[in-house]
Amino acid sequence: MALLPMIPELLKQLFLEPATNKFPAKYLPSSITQFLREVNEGKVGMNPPVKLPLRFRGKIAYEREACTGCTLCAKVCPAHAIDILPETKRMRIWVTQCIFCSQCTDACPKNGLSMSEEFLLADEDRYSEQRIVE
Amino acid sequence: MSGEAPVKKSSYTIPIGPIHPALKEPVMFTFQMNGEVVESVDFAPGQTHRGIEWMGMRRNPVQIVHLTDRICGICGVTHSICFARAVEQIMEIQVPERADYIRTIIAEMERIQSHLLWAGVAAHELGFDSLFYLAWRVREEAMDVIELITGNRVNYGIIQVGGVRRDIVEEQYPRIQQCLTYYRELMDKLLHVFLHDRTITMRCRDHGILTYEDAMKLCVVGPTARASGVKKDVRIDYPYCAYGDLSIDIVTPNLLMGEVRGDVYDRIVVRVLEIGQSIDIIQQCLDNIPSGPIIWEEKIAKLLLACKKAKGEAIGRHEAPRGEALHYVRMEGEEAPYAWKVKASSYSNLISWPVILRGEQIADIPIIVASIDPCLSCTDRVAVVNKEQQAILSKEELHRLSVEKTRRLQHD
Amino acid sequence: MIGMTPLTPQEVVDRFRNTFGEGVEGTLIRERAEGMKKRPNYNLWITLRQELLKPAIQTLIDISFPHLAVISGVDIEDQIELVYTFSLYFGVKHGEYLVNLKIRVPKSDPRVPTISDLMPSAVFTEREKQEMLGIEVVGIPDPRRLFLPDDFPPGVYPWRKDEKGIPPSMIKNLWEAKRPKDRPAPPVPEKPEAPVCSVECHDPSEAPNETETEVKKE
Amino acid sequence: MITDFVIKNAPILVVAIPLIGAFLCPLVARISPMWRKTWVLGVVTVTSLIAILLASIVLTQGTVIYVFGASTSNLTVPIDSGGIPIRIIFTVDAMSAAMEVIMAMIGFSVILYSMSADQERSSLEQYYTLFLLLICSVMGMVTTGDLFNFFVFLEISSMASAGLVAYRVEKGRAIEAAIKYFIVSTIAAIFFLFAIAILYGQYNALNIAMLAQRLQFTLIDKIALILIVMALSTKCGAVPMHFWTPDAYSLAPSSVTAMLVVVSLASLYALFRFVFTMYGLTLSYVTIGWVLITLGVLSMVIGVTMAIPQKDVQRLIAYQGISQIGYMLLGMGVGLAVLGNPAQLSSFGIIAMEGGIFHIINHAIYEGLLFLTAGSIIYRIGTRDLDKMGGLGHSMKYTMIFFMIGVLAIAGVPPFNGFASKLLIYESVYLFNPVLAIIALVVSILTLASFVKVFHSIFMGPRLLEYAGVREAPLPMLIGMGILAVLIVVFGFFPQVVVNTIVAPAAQALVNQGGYLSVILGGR
Amino acid sequence: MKPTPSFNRSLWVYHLNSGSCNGCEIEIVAALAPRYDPERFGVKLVGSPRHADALLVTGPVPNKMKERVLRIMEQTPDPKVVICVGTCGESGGVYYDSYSLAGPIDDVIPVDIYVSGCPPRPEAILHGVVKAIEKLEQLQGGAT
Amino acid sequence: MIEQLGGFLYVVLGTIFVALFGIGFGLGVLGVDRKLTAHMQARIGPPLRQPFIDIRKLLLKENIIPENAISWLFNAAPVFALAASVTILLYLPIGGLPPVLGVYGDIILIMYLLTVPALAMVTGGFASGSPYATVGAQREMITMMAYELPLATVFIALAWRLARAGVQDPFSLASLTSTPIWSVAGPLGIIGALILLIVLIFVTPGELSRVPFDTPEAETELAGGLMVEYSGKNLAMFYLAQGVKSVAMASVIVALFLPWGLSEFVPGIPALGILLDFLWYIVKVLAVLFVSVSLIRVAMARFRISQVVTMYWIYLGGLGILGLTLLFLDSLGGV
Ligand code: SF4
Ligand code: SF4
Ligand code: SF4
Ligand code: SF4
Ligand code: SF4
Ligand code: SF4
Ligand code: SF4
Ligand code: SF4
Repeated sequence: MALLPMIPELLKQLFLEPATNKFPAKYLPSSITQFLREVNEGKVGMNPPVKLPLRFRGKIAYEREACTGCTLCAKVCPAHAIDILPETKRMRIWVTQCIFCSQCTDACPKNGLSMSEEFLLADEDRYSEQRIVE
Repeated sequence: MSGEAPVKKSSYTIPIGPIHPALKEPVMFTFQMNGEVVESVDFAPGQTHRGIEWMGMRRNPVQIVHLTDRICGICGVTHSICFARAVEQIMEIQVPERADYIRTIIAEMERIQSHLLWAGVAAHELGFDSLFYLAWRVREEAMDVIELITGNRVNYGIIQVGGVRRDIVEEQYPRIQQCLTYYRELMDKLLHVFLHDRTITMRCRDHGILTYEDAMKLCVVGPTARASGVKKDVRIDYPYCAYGDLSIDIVTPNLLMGEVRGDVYDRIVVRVLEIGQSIDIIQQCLDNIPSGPIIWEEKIAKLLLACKKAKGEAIGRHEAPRGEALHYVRMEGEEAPYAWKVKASSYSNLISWPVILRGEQIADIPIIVASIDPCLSCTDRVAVVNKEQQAILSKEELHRLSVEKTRRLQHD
Repeated sequence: MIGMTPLTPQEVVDRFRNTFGEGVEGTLIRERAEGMKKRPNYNLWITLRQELLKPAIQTLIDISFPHLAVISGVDIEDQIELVYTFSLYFGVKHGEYLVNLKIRVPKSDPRVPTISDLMPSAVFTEREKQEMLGIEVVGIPDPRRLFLPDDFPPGVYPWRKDEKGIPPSMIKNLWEAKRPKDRPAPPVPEKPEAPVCSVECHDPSEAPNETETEVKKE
Repeated sequence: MITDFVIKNAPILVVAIPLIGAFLCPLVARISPMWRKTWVLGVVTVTSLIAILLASIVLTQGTVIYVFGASTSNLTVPIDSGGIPIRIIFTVDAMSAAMEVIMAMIGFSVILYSMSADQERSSLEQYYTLFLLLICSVMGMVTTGDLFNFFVFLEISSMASAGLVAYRVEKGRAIEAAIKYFIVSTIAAIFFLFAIAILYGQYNALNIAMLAQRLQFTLIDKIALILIVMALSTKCGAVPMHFWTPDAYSLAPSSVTAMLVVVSLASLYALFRFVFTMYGLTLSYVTIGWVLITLGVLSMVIGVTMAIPQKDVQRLIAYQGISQIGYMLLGMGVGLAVLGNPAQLSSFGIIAMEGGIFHIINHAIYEGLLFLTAGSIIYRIGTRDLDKMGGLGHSMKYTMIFFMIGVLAIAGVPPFNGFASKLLIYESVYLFNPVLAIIALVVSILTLASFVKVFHSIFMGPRLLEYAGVREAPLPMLIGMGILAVLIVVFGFFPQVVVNTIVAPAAQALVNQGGYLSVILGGR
Repeated sequence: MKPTPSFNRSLWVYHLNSGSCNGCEIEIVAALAPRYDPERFGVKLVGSPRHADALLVTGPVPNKMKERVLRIMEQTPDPKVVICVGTCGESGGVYYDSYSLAGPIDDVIPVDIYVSGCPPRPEAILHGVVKAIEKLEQLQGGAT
Repeated sequence: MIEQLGGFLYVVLGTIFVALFGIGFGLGVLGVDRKLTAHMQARIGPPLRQPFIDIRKLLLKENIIPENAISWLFNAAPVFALAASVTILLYLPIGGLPPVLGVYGDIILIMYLLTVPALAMVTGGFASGSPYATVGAQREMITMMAYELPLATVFIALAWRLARAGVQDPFSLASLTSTPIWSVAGPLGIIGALILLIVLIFVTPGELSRVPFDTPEAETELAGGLMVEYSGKNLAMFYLAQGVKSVAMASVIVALFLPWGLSEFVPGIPALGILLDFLWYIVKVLAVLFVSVSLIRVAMARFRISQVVTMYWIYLGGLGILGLTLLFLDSLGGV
């Protein structure tokens, strides 16, 4: 054991609870589609992800009403994620391009932008509706 | 037949890469082999070039700060600190003291997670998966705290020119403190399992040796240099951020082992000890952190304006987990910097590969390559590639080489 | 090598001035202090005549074997400025200085001697300068390219700001990839005009949107 | 009529037919090459058939004795000679019968093989003549019951083999090797002749049985024994007298090499015959046993270690062969060492000997096969250098399979014949001394490892440009190899049958000195 | 060939770095760590594309890597899924205007699932894998 | 005639049964191994039936034959590997049941049969034409060479000691099982046997190519080594062979060192006895594999190939000889 210091450690661990966070379920449900549907319907609970901290930077949220169209956000955005819509002088944020840096929300003088807690954004279509914020 | 000596090839070449599991990132190695033994090494980086410096010269400093985060995802805060410090010197502004402390705390958190990450990868290269899992399991604690402070696990985006973007508020102290206690208690175990494991010792002791002289001559940095006994650490030699206020010392392997050999094992020693050092630094920072503002100018618009006015050149440095990183920035009164040169830590360390690999066996290549903790995404950032590259040997040729190698193996 | 008598920054600069006299075109000692205790760190900038580069490095070595961090390069009109960044260390805590030796070479004859005989580690960064700035390092032991592939177009040097830089044809705008172009803008409730900016740091029309990039593209 | 004749005269026919065939060969060759081919093939076929017939006779009726010039076989001892057999006799017991069958089969395969392998060579009739002579001589060596006759056959075999080794006369070094071979053989023969002289001088007899009966085991007898052991172990290529084999084997044409294996096995057979039957219990069997064991272990280890760095295929196989000879010596040596201890003999000694004998048979087959496959590769690509080979698996599928079979057999991997005989050795030798068994086991694995590398160098890897046009070996060669391969597999799957019918009687024959004597000397 | 449900529960992934900043790399590796343990779902990291069912591709594909990415794609036996992890592989992200890139990944090889984030949290990567499985389930025509 | 047919049918059915059992149990064992390993590493790990799912998945994947491969050999290798592994099981007693072939296997035969799957893998690796696989194959050969020495020592030592104790036919598993070494050895001998057991336990991971002796398949060095080029059903077959071989190896250890059954505790109820023995056998196999595969695998780093050889030849070989010597001394005093 002196030469293999891991062994006691491992044997101990065998009887301890694993460190795994069981998101979204312990094992794969027999049908994901159904599982997700049932989760949506509230029938079964999904194990939550590891707790998000207060300032977590998730998908961007935009309040069109609050925005004044000053374009500062587009200027500071390091990823070219913010389009200016010249017709309405409002912004469109392509989540697929956004790097979740939160720079625009810092910059916005009107608090029109904020980072939500939503971060499970995997999708088949990178330009799907949920990935365009406007 | 007995009369004529068979023609022996004195050496043969094996190429590794660019995609090879031993490398987290693509790089192309060519080994001149003599039997199982490496004779000389050549490598061609440049597979992950994205032209970051060039892009930076088209963007404003606030954008660049986020770009620097993404020079490399492992030392996320390193390049931001370097860049911000360089720009601050050009603008000749003072960063609030609290911001200096927060920068220090986050940089040390990063060191903890990076060293643990490396330890895990090294264990994996050694085929020691339990240790890999252990390292990565305990690393999550650091990741949680980083996420707590910055809002993201990687690419923190906490640095801004003139300070930091997020404060560490009162409610967060207990959590950070808890993390420090966790690691402090873990240190003994880490030292024990990494340094006293027979298999690890067998694989790492006296392999991949970089002597003190070589380390000096080749100008390697960070743990790679310190493991060879070079007492060099920007944090201690060159006070910046809060490091000038702290009582810390340079970590070299003789602190624990009583001697310096400059081998792979010593590099493990230095890194594990540095985890402990980082805990200590964070504790000192938490205890002494002054109150006050966290950024020179909160209004981004004003900040941008000030940047635009700045003229001059400066160098920002930081001791990244892998060693000194350095940015040279030159501003000429425009939005975008006029010139920007990034010198990342791996850039300095790669050059030691040929030296430490010479004379080693094939099977030791992965761990020795990994022992300098290479990551190339920083080093590669500049090159431009626009045609299909042709450095890679054709598949047939590769096979041929392998066949030749087999022959060699047969005869030794 | 380490453990020499420490010199002050001023003494280092003086050493250069005394040794090279007129050859030193300019010196600057920048002191910067951070943290609460405001311990200073020093950056030394020494501009030299081109031909004094190697003697200057020898001077540094004589003081204490320095660490070569990197060679940076800037394209300034018809010259290329090279900044050799060293750190000079005496084995004293907080006692390291960053020494930047600057030389300029004309683009018409962009040649510098190699310093790899003095500092073996310089090869790497010298190779990079050759391919990035189009200078010629005379006597470099390994003249191959470092990052650029062998078939990179000759005469294109990415860091040049003149016509030898990256031509627009090499640039690809990734963000455009398959992004839908004809999506209608959602309606906005009528609201009073945006207030006029008080700082005037930027002109909204300058924002980095498509207009700007499109100009570059064609 | 003819059958009767054949049955009666089978022992002499197996020797005589190839002999006559050999002498007529040049004449027949005058007619046309086609005739020559048919002639040679016919001769070997007939020889093989008779050998099989003879074996079946021996198995059903017991040892066959053929006395020249006597009307019946039990007249071995002329009435007027005072009990001294002076007639020349051939003794075919189970062991010799078994050897004959195997040799004939291999001879047949090799001839078939060389029909196409060597057809482009010049002076083929000499080649075939020598070849048939060689077959004749090995047959003689295993059947003769008389020391001097044995010497004569030994000499014939030496000359024939030397001639064959030199056959590739276009290469100077082949001649050199031939001369070397010839000199070594001659020295061995001279030793042997000395031994004969010593024995004859003392006991006035040349007949093995006679000698066995009379042997006093004086100092001089011991010297004779040492001379015999030296002579024959040189001939069969055991360490430390192995140095000539690789040279000869690597330079001779492959078909010849395969036959050389047979010659060396015949010598090995003779060695055992003399040691067991002639000296038997009269000698200090434990010492000689240990001598054989030591030679065996040395051969095993040195053979395999020398084989690993070789680059010439045939040379490599030759070294591996030396290593295998070690197994036979080991098995026989253990048997000999416990000869005087009936309990041990019956509990493992006899098994060890069975293993040794079985291994001789198996070895002849797989080693022959390996040489033939190597030959067909050389035939196709024209080089013997392993470094220059590669990728042939793409084009020479069957050769590759045969080679694999040979390799697995030589390495003793089940279910091939080498395993069967080695198993007998392991599982008996350990009782004598466990370390010997461990060494034997490990050497097998080393053999395997070394051959896997060879296999890889020859057949694996991408198709090489220079061998793009290489095709499979011609059909006759494949058939020749196929026969041996089939034998390997059959022996491997039904080792029990072979052991019971051939090997066990053979071992008994060796152990049972008295039995042998009584058959020949008519129960005295 | 139509994948059956057993395909979904044993998704072996090969991780292909095509010029990423390492952020996504380490988050992928972190996703393998005990905290997240995708092996619960039968997800396993393999060392050869031949063994893979899913490719986790990260990074914006520099020109120099393009050919490799294609080759790896080709070496992966069918049926297979390509999961693009990280914003920069999806659309260039912060490297939106570089000249040395051939990407985004979608321009080089077809992508089935995009996982946004720079880098995505390990859970988001797991979610991406789950999404991929969901997509497969729908392809199999079974919502059961 | 009918009897022969019956015997033949028995063998055929038995073979099928054993093959199915071996494959099923083999996969089960792999599942347990993965689960336990995961738990030791503080993970939940896959569900126990994961290997079955993996196999089904692999079976429906495309089977790519690389350009440079010798295709028939490339395809034949996995079949051989699996067939050879199953064959080993035919010679082994499973639980209280006698081996299918009726004859108890010979331990040396089994030792060699164990090399056949490895050989098949090596051949497959060579045939795939990939340089990684080639290097892997060579390493596999070296590893094999290395572990055969201690393995041979253990087997020979045991058989020798039993033979010394007057056991007939000591190489047969039947004798080995009916007279375990513990029952004939004195105190010294028991120590010797324990040492041999340890040696055998360390040989197991080498035999099964698991960490720390998995150099042939070293993921970091060789990108999957021998198997790099395999995909789809061929890979599945290797995977199965691996499972079956694990069972076989564990069964050998069980037969040699832990042969006791439970049936003696329930005299008179043969069915229950057989069932109990069977379950007990499964428990023993799992226990052996836990120690010799799972635990060693998680607790050690991979050896360098040269270290593998030193480890096996010098250290374990030495231990083996020590065990042999102890048994020898024991036999001097005992018999
Ligand atoms: S979060 Fe960052 S990347 Fe995203 S839109 Fe805002 S500024 Fe742009
Ligand atoms: S910065 Fe805020 S107010 Fe200005 S355009 Fe963006 S969202 Fe609107
Ligand atoms: S760490 Fe392991 S999984 Fe990742 S690339 Fe390296 S070898 Fe492959
Ligand atoms: S050395 Fe470079 S690439 Fe590596 S982690 Fe640091 S910054 Fe990133
Ligand atoms: S940012 Fe400045 S100018 Fe713009 S609205 Fe706010 S105060 Fe006015
Ligand atoms: S960005 Fe600049 S110009 Fe625009 S509103 Fe702000 S301060 Fe004014
Ligand atoms: S998405 Fe972001 S974190 Fe991931 S590789 Fe790209 S830049 Fe790095
Ligand atoms: S393990 Fe072998 S193939 Fe892989 S890199 Fe090392 S030498 Fe090359």
